[in-house]
Amino acid sequence: MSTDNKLLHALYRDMRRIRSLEERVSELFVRSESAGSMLHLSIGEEGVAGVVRAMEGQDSFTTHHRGHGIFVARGAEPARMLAEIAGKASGYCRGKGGSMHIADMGLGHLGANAIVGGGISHAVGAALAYKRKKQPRVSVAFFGDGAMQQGILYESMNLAALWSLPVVFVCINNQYGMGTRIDRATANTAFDERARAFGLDGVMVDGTDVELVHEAAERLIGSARRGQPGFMSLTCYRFYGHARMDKSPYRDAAEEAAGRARDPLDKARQRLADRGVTTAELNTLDSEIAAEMDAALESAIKAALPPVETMFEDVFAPDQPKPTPLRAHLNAMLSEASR
Amino acid sequence: MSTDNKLLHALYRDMRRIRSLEERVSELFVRSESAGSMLHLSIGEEGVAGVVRAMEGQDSFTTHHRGHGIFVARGAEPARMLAEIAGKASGYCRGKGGSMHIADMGLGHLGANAIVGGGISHAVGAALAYKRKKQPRVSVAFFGDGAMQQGILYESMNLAALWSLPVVFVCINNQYGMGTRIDRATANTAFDERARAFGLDGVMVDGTDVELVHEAAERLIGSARRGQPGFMSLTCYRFYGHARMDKSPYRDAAEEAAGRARDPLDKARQRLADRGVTTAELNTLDSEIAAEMDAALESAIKAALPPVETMFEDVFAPDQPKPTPLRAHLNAMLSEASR
Amino acid sequence: MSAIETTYREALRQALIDAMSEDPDIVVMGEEVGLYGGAYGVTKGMIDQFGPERILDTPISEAGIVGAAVGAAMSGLRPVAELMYVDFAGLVMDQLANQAAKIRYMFGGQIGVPMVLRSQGGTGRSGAAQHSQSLEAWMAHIPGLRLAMPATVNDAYHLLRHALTLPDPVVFLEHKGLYVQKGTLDTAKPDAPWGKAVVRRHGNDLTIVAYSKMVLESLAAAEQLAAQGVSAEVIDLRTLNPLDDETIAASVRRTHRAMVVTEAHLTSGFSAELSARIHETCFDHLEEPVARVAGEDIPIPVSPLLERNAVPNAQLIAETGLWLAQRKAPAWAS
Amino acid sequence: MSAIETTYREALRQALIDAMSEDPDIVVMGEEVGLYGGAYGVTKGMIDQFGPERILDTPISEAGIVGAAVGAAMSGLRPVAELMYVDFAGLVMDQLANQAAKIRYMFGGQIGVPMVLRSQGGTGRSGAAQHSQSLEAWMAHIPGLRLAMPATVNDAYHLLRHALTLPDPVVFLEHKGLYVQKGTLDTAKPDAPWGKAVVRRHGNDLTIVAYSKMVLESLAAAEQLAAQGVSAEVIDLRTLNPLDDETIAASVRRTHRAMVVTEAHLTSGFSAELSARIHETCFDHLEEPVARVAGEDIPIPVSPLLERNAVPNAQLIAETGLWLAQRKAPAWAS
Ligand SMILES: Cc1ncc(C[n+]2csc(CCOP(=O)(O)OP(=O)(O)O)c2C)c(N)n1
Ligand SMILES: Cc1ncc(C[n+]2csc(CCOP(=O)(O)OP(=O)(O)O)c2C)c(N)n1
Ligand SMILES: [Mg+2]
Ligand SMILES: [Mg+2]
Repeated sequence: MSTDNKLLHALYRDMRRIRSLEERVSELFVRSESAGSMLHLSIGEEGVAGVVRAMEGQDSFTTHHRGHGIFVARGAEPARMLAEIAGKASGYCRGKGGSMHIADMGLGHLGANAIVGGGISHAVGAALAYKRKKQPRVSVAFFGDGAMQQGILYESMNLAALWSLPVVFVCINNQYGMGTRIDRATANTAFDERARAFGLDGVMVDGTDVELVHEAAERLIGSARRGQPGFMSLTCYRFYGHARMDKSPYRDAAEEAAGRARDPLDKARQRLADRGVTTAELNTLDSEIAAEMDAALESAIKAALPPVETMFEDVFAPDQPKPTPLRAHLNAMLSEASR
Repeated sequence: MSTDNKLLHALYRDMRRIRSLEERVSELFVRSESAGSMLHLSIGEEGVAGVVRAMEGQDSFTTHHRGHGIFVARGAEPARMLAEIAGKASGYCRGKGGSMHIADMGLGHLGANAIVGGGISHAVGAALAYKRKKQPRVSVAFFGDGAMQQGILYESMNLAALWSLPVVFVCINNQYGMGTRIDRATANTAFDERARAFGLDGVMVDGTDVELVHEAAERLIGSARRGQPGFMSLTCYRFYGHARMDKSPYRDAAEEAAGRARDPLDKARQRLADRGVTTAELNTLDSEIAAEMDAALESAIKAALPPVETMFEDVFAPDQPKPTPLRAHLNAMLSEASR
Repeated sequence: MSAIETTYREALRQALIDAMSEDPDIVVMGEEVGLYGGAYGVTKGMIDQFGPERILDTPISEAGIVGAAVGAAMSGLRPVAELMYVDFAGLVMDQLANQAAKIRYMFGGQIGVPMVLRSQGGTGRSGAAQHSQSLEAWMAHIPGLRLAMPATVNDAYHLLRHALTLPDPVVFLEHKGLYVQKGTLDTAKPDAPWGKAVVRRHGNDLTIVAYSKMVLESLAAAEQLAAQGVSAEVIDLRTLNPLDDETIAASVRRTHRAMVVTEAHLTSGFSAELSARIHETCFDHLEEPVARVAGEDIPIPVSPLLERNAVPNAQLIAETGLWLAQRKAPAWAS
Repeated sequence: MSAIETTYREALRQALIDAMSEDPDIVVMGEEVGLYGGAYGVTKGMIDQFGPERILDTPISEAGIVGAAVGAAMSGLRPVAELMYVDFAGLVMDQLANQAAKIRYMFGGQIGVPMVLRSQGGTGRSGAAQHSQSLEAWMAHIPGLRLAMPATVNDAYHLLRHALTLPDPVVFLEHKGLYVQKGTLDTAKPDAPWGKAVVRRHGNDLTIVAYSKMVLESLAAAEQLAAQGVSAEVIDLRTLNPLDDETIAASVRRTHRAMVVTEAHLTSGFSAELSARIHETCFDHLEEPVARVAGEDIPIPVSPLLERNAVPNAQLIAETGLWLAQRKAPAWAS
């Protein structure tokens, strides 16, 4: 394969794995095996894989409540992800965090965050550490278009530009914040203007064209590594509801159809075909991935729940004083002995 | 006098009254008559009078910790201002708020705020009320350059643009936030770019030329009244320390000399002279104002302190349950009778 | 209108609709309150009835929203600002505690801030550490704020209606686990005046003080206790500010034993304030120290079983009640 | 180095300097910490010694600063973020309570957030309602945070040094009224280990529990009480998390009377937690209910006389102590 093809092929694979994983997340819920219903699928946003592939091994990132896909592209183990989403002990966070709080220091995942905009400044802080320690690392903050209206984003961009930090801000503009279409949340959706006004390098990219995304990301991450922070907004569409329960009654079928027509996977698949990759090859790849994800799903469902007493662990470091369980507190107070 | 002269004359008078008042605030401190030392003088920023004069009677505004001058220009009674700054019962806030919390609903002063950026969103809310009630009123938020780095400013600008509110954001860029020169707080000081990126009409103005300030303010307040919110940054220089105790060791004499040379009063005075107003006239005006402020200062010093028991008032509306004083609480617990 | 059976969610919605119909200055503003109908459906359909000028969908800008509500409240409107989850309070505490709560005082009584901040908290949906908290203690500590936390359908309606007549800022905290709760609503008849606690169940051996969802757990516990011969009185505070010391004291002076129950973390939670006050007002009448049954001092874990165990339930309340009243220690006691 | 006489401010500064000299990963970041030397002079001159890479002056972006500190702490640095006034906590509680405090837990123990948030609170400078508060109760309620509030020169140094060795986030609250306080610093000898309270004055009739500046007021009150024949023991908590129940309980079981003193508002303040705990651990030993002497439930007024009256002082503490110990009611008692 040509390097072009190799790259696109790899990106297509990443994107297919994302969608395939998200479909299993949905199934986890349907089978009542998920921990709750606050599950946010990134289907339609797979183009973000282009950013992840532009990152290097030592780079880090933070994500948001819709961050499954980003982590899959980074190389997450689907079984441990699904186990976490199911609240199992074998999950990335021992079943304590769940879908909105998956993290993995091994892969530089500084954490998904359930506070809109909550993780953005952490990437800035990581970049500050890299600069201070003279490490050639970049940190990337991923967030949704809704976070463009959160004040801390601007405080963070300003710090990044002021201190010339190796950080890139990536807005995944899927057009919606829950039921609010972005044009009902702001008067100017040309987000790159905001970034530039703070001194960042800012671009708008078609988030459904993974090659364009990758190209732009390579450039921005490259200059970030040289001390010029950047911002990119990926235009795409949220294919399904906000969370697993939402049927999106606030948008009409025509709009949804048009939005789903802008499918990053179809686009990449078509392009690969044009470049001579056979449908057979792609189908094989797809089914290999499907099989991988099915296995991950079953293992997550079979996985054990965390023992109740583990809930008192990890509040503080293991060698530090632990919180007193309520029953121990009542015990000290009510048992004849004490008092 | 030509209308030009009339206006400039009036603006000069406003500016002189501001400086004259601020000098008395300083004296209040020197004579140990002020409530504390958190006193922020607006000397050097008198050009803001151009904005205030462009406001109409029914318009409202919020200010910041350095808001004395803005309120003087709006027509505050110096005696009641100084009384408040001295923590006296006759002050605008009964001696409860002090220098950083002067407010007067009568003149549309929705309040000075000691939280940097804290009052900005209140002007947005006032504008929302005016729009909803179809009142032809505008609200103006005054704040310093330091607030340009506070997230809530951007949330506020975004809401203003999204809802087409009659509000104007006025940044008084006196080059410093305490000891931090603005170029050490942000990478891009062209603040108008930020405002435009959010959909506002934004301009940068020489804050030491009160006529330019007035002209720009009239335009922005006018379009705000028609539903296009605006932003203006007034470039000026903080003549003295941050607060009464600060001697500004972090900036050198040459810079201070240059900054103080850009004196809005001198500029206006010179211009009036060029337009034929005699020095005698101006000196008379100056001494009338000095006399007015001296009288205000003495009355504030003579004014009575608030009775201690008034501290339990105004936590809630008069007809509502009041907080229980601690002594009453202890009394109920420890007196033989009860318990 | 006479009494009807409905839900906590519907009662809240009805309160907003009735209040807005009477008072044209009331506006509702917050994330997803309009087209979406509210994250938990409380404002469903209201945008059609009152239009986008009175039901304002906002961007995700909590501080800006509450700050705008403060300014609007100072300018003739009576805003109901909705904070989707009380867990987001950390984004608005400056506007709530330094602005809304202090403006009347700082300005010497010139003006008040008649607004209501509606939010919801609590566990039950595997929302994890940032979507399951009970942070009322933060607000209860700030002079200038009123604080209501309804447990019943009728209170959901009447407390919200009353909050929308007050001259000062009110924090109105709902519980995500109560929205589907059924009960009787009589729009003509509040259970009690604003600021008064209500005895939900009468008893003689033990007083259980609670609010919000823990009132239901306490009532269930009282049932279990009755079966074991303990007659527990259950007091629903309804509002934490004003706080009705008298009703609590009158009960404890009769029962001589008290327990306070909150879903919020034990340490520095409102359970501490209640315990301290009961000891202060009833010291000579207490046979046992006041027991606090509260949330564990840990972040809320996502895994359902862990989540359930992180907060009190009827069984734990009953076990503790039996211990207090009959010195019968539960299995887990040493 | 042996003991020297210095101030609370200098001791804090020395602690930062010594810690930074030993640990290259420590950076100080905040508003005016560099060129200006800190709003209260704690970091004066440090930028010359450590350079702008380790003493970072920041814009006025509290949330962004604390958030950046969190990310830096997760990435190999040990940041000391300074919040100029604790009154600004409302701007950072999300980053502090939802992020710094919960990250280790939410992520299943993978990583901690070893940072220190330094701030200062309290009255005494006519700072008015937004520059005079005591908000420790907000932080004490959040699992995952440690909380230190030094009262003495030696503790200012040693508690800060220890905080800068911990694997978890520490909120370190100073008092603006203590910076000029003189005392003895022995960098080789802490008053006690981290997490242990210290008995600052021994007594037999009454136990007074306090922290931060109220320890000084309590000691002054103990003097007054001694003159009236009441021997008061004064306990300085030093850290609110960890909280040293044992030392408090041991004392109260001996004196049978207790008072807790905080500058913070009474309602839902940390005084409530202390009162509740003492009743829980010492109920059978108490002759009187635990008295809370705390700040009035009002915003802090600017006028000096009103400001002074809004918080406890030695006289009020002594009057209450005499009442508790000898049933001698003060003049203002009915
Ligand atoms: C601070 C905060 N406000 C509100 C919410 C509730 N909420 C969760 S996701 C969401 C929409 C976010 O939209 P966007 O940032 O575009 O991300 P998307 O869901 O589209 O991926 C909202 C309002 C939250 N979690 N945090
Ligand atoms: C939220 C907040 N952060 C910090 C402070 C402390 N502070 C008071 S004034 C000030 C500088 C403000 O600078 P600027 O906004 O330019 O106003 P100026 O003092 O120059 O008029 C700071 C940091 C504060 N009062 N509020
Ligand atoms: Mg979106
Ligand atoms: Mg300035």
